Amino acid sequence: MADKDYAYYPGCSLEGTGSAYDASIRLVMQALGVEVKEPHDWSCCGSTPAHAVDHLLAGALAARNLVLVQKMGLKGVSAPCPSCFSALKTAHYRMAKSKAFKDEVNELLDVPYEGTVDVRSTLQFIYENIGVEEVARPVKLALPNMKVAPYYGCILNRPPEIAQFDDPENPVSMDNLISAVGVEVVDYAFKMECCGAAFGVPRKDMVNKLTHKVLSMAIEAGANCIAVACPLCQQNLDLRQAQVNAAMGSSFNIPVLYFSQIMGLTYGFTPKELGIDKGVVDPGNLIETGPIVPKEVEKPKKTKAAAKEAS
Amino acid sequence: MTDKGYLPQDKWEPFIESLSNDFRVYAPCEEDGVITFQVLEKGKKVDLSRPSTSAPKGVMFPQSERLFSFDFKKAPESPDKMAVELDASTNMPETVIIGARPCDAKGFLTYDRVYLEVDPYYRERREKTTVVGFCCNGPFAGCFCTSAGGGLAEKEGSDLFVTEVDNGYFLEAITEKGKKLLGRPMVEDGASHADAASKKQEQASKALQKVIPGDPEPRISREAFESDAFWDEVSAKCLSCGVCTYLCPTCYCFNITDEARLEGGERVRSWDACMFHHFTLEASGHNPRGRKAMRLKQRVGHKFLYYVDKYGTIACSGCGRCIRHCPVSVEISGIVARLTEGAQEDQKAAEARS
Amino acid sequence: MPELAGKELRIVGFLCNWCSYGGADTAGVGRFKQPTDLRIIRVPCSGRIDPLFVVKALINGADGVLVSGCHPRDCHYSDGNYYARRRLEMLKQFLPFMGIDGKRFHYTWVSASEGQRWQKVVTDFTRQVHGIGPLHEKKEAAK
Amino acid sequence: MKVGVFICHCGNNIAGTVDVARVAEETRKIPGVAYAINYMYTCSEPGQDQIKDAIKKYDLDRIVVAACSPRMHELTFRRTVEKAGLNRYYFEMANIREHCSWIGEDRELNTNKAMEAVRAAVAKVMQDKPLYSSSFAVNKRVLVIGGGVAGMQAALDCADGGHEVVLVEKSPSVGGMMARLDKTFPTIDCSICILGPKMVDVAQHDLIKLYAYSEVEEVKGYVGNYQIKIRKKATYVDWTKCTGCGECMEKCPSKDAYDSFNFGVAPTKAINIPFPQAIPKKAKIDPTYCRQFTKGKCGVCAKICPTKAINYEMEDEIVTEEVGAIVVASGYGLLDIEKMGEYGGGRYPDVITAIQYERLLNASGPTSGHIVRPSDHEEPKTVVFVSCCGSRDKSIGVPYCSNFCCMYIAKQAILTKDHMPDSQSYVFYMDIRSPGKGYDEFTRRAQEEYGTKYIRGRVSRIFPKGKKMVVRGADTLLGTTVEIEADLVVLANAVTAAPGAPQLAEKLHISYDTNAFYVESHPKLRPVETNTSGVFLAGCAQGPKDIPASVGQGSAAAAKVLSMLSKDFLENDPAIAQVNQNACVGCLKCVKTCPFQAIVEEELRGGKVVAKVIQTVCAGCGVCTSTCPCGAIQLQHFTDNQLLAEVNALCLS
Amino acid sequence: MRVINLSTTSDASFIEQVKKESGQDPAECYQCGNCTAGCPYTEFFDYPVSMIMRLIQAGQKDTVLNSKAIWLCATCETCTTRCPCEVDVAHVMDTLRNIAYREGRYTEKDIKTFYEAFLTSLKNNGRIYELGILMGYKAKTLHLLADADLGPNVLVKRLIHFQPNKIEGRDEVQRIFKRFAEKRDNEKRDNQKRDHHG
Amino acid sequence: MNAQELRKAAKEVLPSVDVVIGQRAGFDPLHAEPCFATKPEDVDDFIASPLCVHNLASYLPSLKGKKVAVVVKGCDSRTVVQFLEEGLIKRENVTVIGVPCSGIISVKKVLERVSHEPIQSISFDNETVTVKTNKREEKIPLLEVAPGKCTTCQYPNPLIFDVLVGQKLEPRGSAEAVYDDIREFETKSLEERKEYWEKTLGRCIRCYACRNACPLCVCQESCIAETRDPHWMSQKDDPKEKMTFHMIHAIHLAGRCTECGECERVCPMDIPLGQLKKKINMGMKELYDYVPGINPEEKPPMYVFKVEEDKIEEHELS
Repeated sequence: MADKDYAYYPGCSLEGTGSAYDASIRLVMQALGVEVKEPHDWSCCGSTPAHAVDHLLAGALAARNLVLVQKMGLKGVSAPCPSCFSALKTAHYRMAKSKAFKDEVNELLDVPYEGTVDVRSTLQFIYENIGVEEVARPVKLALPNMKVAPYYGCILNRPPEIAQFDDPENPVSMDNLISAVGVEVVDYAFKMECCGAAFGVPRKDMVNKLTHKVLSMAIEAGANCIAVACPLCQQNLDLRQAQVNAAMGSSFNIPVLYFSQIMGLTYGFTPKELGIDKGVVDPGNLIETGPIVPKEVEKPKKTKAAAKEAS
Repeated sequence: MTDKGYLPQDKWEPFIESLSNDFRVYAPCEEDGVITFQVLEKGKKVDLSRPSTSAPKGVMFPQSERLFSFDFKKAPESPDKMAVELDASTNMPETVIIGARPCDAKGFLTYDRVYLEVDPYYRERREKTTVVGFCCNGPFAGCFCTSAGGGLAEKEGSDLFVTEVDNGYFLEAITEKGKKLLGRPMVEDGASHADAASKKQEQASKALQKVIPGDPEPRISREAFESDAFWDEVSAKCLSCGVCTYLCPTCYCFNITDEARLEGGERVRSWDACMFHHFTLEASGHNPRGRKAMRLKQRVGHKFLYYVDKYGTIACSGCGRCIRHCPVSVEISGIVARLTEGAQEDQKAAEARS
Repeated sequence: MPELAGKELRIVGFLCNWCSYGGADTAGVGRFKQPTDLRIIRVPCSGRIDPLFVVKALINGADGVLVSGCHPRDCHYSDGNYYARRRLEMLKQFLPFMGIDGKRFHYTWVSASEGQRWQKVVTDFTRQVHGIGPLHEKKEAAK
Repeated sequence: MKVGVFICHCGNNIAGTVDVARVAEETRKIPGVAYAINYMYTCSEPGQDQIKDAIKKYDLDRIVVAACSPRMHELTFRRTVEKAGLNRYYFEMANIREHCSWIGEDRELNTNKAMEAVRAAVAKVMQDKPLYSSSFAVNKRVLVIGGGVAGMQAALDCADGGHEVVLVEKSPSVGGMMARLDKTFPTIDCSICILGPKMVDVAQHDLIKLYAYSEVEEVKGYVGNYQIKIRKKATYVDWTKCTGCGECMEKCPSKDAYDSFNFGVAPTKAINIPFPQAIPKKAKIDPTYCRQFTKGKCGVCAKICPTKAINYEMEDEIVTEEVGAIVVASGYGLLDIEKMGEYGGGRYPDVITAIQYERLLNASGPTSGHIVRPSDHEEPKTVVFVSCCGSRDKSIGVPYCSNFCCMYIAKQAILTKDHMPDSQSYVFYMDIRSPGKGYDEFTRRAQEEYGTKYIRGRVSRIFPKGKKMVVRGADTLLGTTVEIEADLVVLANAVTAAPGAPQLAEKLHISYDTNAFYVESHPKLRPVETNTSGVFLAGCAQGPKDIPASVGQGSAAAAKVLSMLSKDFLENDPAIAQVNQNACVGCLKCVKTCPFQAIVEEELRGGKVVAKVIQTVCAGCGVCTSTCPCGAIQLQHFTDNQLLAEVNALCLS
Repeated sequence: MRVINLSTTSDASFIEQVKKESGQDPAECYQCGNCTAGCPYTEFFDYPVSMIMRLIQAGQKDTVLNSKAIWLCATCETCTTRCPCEVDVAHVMDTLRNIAYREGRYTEKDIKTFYEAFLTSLKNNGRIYELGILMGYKAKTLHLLADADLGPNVLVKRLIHFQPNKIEGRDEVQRIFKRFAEKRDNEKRDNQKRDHHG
Repeated sequence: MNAQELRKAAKEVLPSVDVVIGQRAGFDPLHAEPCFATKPEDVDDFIASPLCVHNLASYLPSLKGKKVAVVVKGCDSRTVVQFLEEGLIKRENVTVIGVPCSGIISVKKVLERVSHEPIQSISFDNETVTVKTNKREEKIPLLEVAPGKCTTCQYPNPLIFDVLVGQKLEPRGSAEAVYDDIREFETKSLEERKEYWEKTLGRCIRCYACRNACPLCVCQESCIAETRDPHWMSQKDDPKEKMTFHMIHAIHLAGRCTECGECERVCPMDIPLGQLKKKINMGMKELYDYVPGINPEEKPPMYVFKVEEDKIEEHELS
């Protein structure tokens, strides 16, 4: 099992719109006995706007945070927000691949980045460094009403050379985590199609169309709840659900929870503690908990990579 | 012109330096803990504190020397005809060897008997070289000159003989060549130091006991010498390398090869060693001295029997280098001593009969 | 006959007959211009290259040595280039220890069809050797 | 020594940028060169005559030609000098065209380079030694590996030529991939109808000895004299008794065995005969499914078998065959579609491979020729074909074109319409590659007569939506994304090397490329030969190709075998390793590194151990020579001294 | 449809620039269309991704840099993940956007303004201040009512802070911006000089 | 090391072999020499002390066909293992008497410590050397006058033996430190390295002691330094030829040298020849994870290959 001594980089969204994600992650970590170590005085990773404008700037803004982790002497860092994860990991990857780029980035920094930090999404950290067996251990309650469609979005697993996690075409890590805490998941085809990302503000029209597709595919597959691992996805799918309905003439009313909130519920934390009340679409009776009914343990789905290793 | 000179301590180095202006001077110099005879140049220090690792024989008989060079010449109009141009010119400068030990100096006599008459290359070098011998203060590990007809103060073979005495150096001309050096600047009259020098030389001569019987030289028994078992035993550890012969002041075997390029080349004479397998390897692949026992026997036999048969004296000056530097401590003095025992008994028996 | 003084350095190339020699032919057929310094020795296989040939050439007058064989898995004799790779890599690491710039020796793989790759290898290696300069003191051109 | 040097102008090819007269003039100054001249075309008949005349007139004993690449004309000139009475190895070439005149721009530098090249060649030729071939007897039997159409063709042609043939087929029946096809393009012939008779011929030919369900275990020896170990895999059925009546198959209670003949389209029995036309038509037990093996009891087939052929105790058997030549026709494999995650390969039942579709189309297939969707066994109305599924895809390591997919997709689209007139087929393609005779007309017919809609673009994703599979691709000609809701998706998955191809190549000492296809001696001029003499290639083992090309190669390989076997004795190439037993110290490092096991230990009288080269096995690579620390084993014509002569000529000045 | 005169309009230096800055070789694209097929934004683009790649191959600098597509790409990495030629298409798109930004070509002004508002907030505070971005964006674009419908939900549920969360290392972040700006300015000057001399 | 125990062990082995090779006192107090014991009384001459500098395993291949027992130290045992790896000896013909070793002396270093004064006696006590000359007596820690190989010795105990005499010992220094001298040398510039080797190799007299003492120089009598066919080298006394010879020696030992140090010990000109082979060995370890003379089942790296080499990267041209 991989090392659990990783820093935790929450990122700006988790201080604002995604505060429930942050709260639930911290509670889940607490239940799993993993200490959350936040780098002191972290700054914004640069996110999409930085790399959209200039790669070098994006690299430097992200690398500043990698340097903080480097100072902490930890093996790596996990970021719950895929945008932060991608920014940090891309900076690391491109610096590792090109010395020229590394030198250029380091010229902009006060302290140079040495290239030693392993960057993971917090989802990956929980899935790989903690593992499904451990995750199942603190479960106290069942969520009998919930049928979850896990939604991965775009950059948690893509591009595979950089993300190096799960199967980019058919990710299963979130499915397996949610199954591991005893909650039913449904398979559907749009779990890694883009929801419109940061275009919510400047190009709402695009987000409406794309989000509409995702929501309808999930509902068609029989889901009554969507799990996400991204504050932006949550925003597009939940906060903007009414905008989608208005623009597309639909009448979706499907709650969108962070996977960590679902895990937290089974661990016995209250919806309030987990920030579930901060969601726009009311989950209603879906979050009603019940006693655990033992059932046949389902084998975790295999990712392509894992399958290959096994064979 | 006097035949005795003296150099006070502080003139010794300037004297040698002044020699360098007129001669190519070879002297024992230290480098990385190894003392070898080198051409004296600026920055090199003469080191006489102990015997050199290799003998100065290379001065007279170089490790490899060009005997002549050849060039193929063609006239453009008839490419199928080819002429060979030879160049056998030599260019040997007047040379002085400083600090030859008595054993080194005596070693040259072994060469003289073989080469002086027949080999122009050797002769030219010999004639142009003045050997400055150096009296030993005491023996070192392996030394056995006194058992080889020499001694720590043996002067035979030197042109000029130096004895460290009275805070300076007493110089004794042995030959005319040596005498010439006494006429050089800085050399003072040495008569007043002669007594001290001969006392010193006498002391030195006594410093080493004979380890091989026989006076002045050992004589070995043919019968013992022909025992295969003996050679198998003493050669078992031998590595068949060339340390003994290449460091030896009396070994003189050589090989001749043509080292050619497309347009010409050189005929080269280079040291060879009877301890090497290749030494007697025939083109057919047969080797009359295929085993190392035969080769060690050859080396000892050559020095203490065959050379004696031809020239009446042994071809060894007892410098002990072959013992000191042998990787496996093959001890020629011990081998010879064992071979002479029989000879001694034979002699006794003969005396008793008469 | 020496290389033309001042214009060329002495570079010796050992080429496997089946791939790289053919690759050099292909480059020729394609008229891919190259520096002229390289002199080619044809061998059946890069596995035939004793590292000592490289040593011999470098010690005796070459400023650079290039060895080129078939790409791994493409050896005409199935394994020769694998042995070559191990031996030449060993040499590559050893030369600098003796004070010979490792950049004077390069080994690579060029197939018979890779004329352009060959052109690039020759051009780049020649430039690399020129960048270091001569290894031996040059005698004046004899004629 | 009298060396003659002939410097070729090659018209203006060399003389244009090399001062050939000056090269000749300088060459005449080289010691040992007795004659040097420049001439317009040395390879021409008068050019060659000039060499012969000069050898006589000037008594030359070594010849150098400075001209083009030796890979071009070395053999030509060797014959020339041989005709003039010299040993053919007293000859060297200096390449002053490809390596000089064509690549250098400066006339002075080129001329100088040419002079040095000549100098090195002269230095080497002076070290050359006369070499002579020796001859050895040839075993006239032939081994053919692989009983697909290429292998069968080669076997039949060799056998018809009067030679005994040993045919080894890995699966229980010959026929290969072609036996699985429904129809063949562009004629829409029934595949098994044209192949069946050939299979029967193989079975009935007196000179063909068929080992079905067998594999080559070990190959030893050399051209003309191979010893082959063949593993006959246990079938648990005594084939000498089995009549192929099929009763066992009918009664076998284990019904869910994987049917590899049908690529898993439907299950089969644990004891089965792969298909009705199988040759040999014999049953075999699959022990992973047979209850006798998995549960330890059953024995139904043993009880029912009228000839008592069942033997559960059977074990693999190794037999040895001796042959003189080998034809490798080991066929191809298909890309595992699980590698195409975006197509849901392996996850969605209604996304299948083209060969599976072929079995669905086939009247003797598991659905008796009815096209049905695997998920619900309903007839599909909309079928989408995806070409280049994995082919030309660097990202999954298949950079090449699979050659025949374009054609069989057109065929399958046509057959789909034939089977289901109200269906609609779509084909996603990047390029339509149909360069064969009648091929392009065929793909046009699929579009024009059968209404197949061809969409120029690649498919990006396939996902389920209700009962449909949504195929989302690009139509680059329209310049946008298109989606088709299909009932069935057929993937033209890439052709790959056969599983185990590298291992077989290593047994045979033939080379394979990065994709594990076997490498021919020369892509143009020696397309069915390998670099190991006596081993020939046919069919898709060498690279993807269609049936006529495979059959053609099978015959071509057979022709090569027949021409080789027309001789009673073969001559070896004398440019091989030779041991100087005087110098050899018997460390036997050469034995360890020889890629061909051509060196053995030999004890001389007196007990000295030395290396010995088996002349006929040595291929002349020289690995031994560079391994031997004392230079005792020397590759003739490339000895240390010969190469050193070149090094010295180039370096010492 | 217009006729493109490739002899006069194909800009080789543009192809080189894209190649150099992105580290990707546009020539490797064989126009299979997979990127276009997978791209969730094709329906919004003026030129689909594969055509952007084709336009680069054809050296059509202005068409590419003035396209909306390069601004509408969300870098979801689908194209890169599926490209059979292993071209990092998303990175090429990103690079094009970088070049366009530097050259002052903003075909999708709102998106550019949003990005700048984001980076300004980052530069000022070290972290992102979501309300600040929104306000800054609205002020610049005059889309004063954008997302006003979300207001109650956002505010009631207190998803957005009213105060920026400033970090101690703001200076350090600002230094990154400063050095970055200097570096790009210098490059620009050097380029102009070279152009002038050339 | 205990001579009594060793003699006892050797006497027990002697009846089953033709010869037992040990070491006995040599011509002076500083030297031991190889001793070929065929009779019990020969064994009485055996000594066991830091004077026993010889790698006696070197003699094994030349005694092919005989039953031989040999006394080996840890480092020497690697030679035996390497012989087995290369098939140069048959295990059943060799009886290995292993002796754990805490270090040997370097004759050269001892002499330097006493300014080359003739040695009267030398004795050892708890890794301290006491040297007496006619002028002085010196007590020196053994490792200060031991050859370089002893100071970083990783194999004080024989890796292969049939009889072990004495107690096993701990390795000295870390395994990483073994190549520190090489790494340090490599901090010098190329010019400095070239000059260094031109100077030191310039002393070579081509006596071939290094080669003949080298246990793994299998060619010996067929060495290409002397043959005309093949004609790799001239017989000239030329710096290039000396350089060529020593590079041949080093390259032929690539992945085979067990670092016994005999080449360096026997060199009359004190040329640090072991460094050349050590450098190559360092590469062998880094590239192929191979250390010679450790595992008789392994194959030396120059005679095997991997289709995919893990550590070899394509070299870029600049």
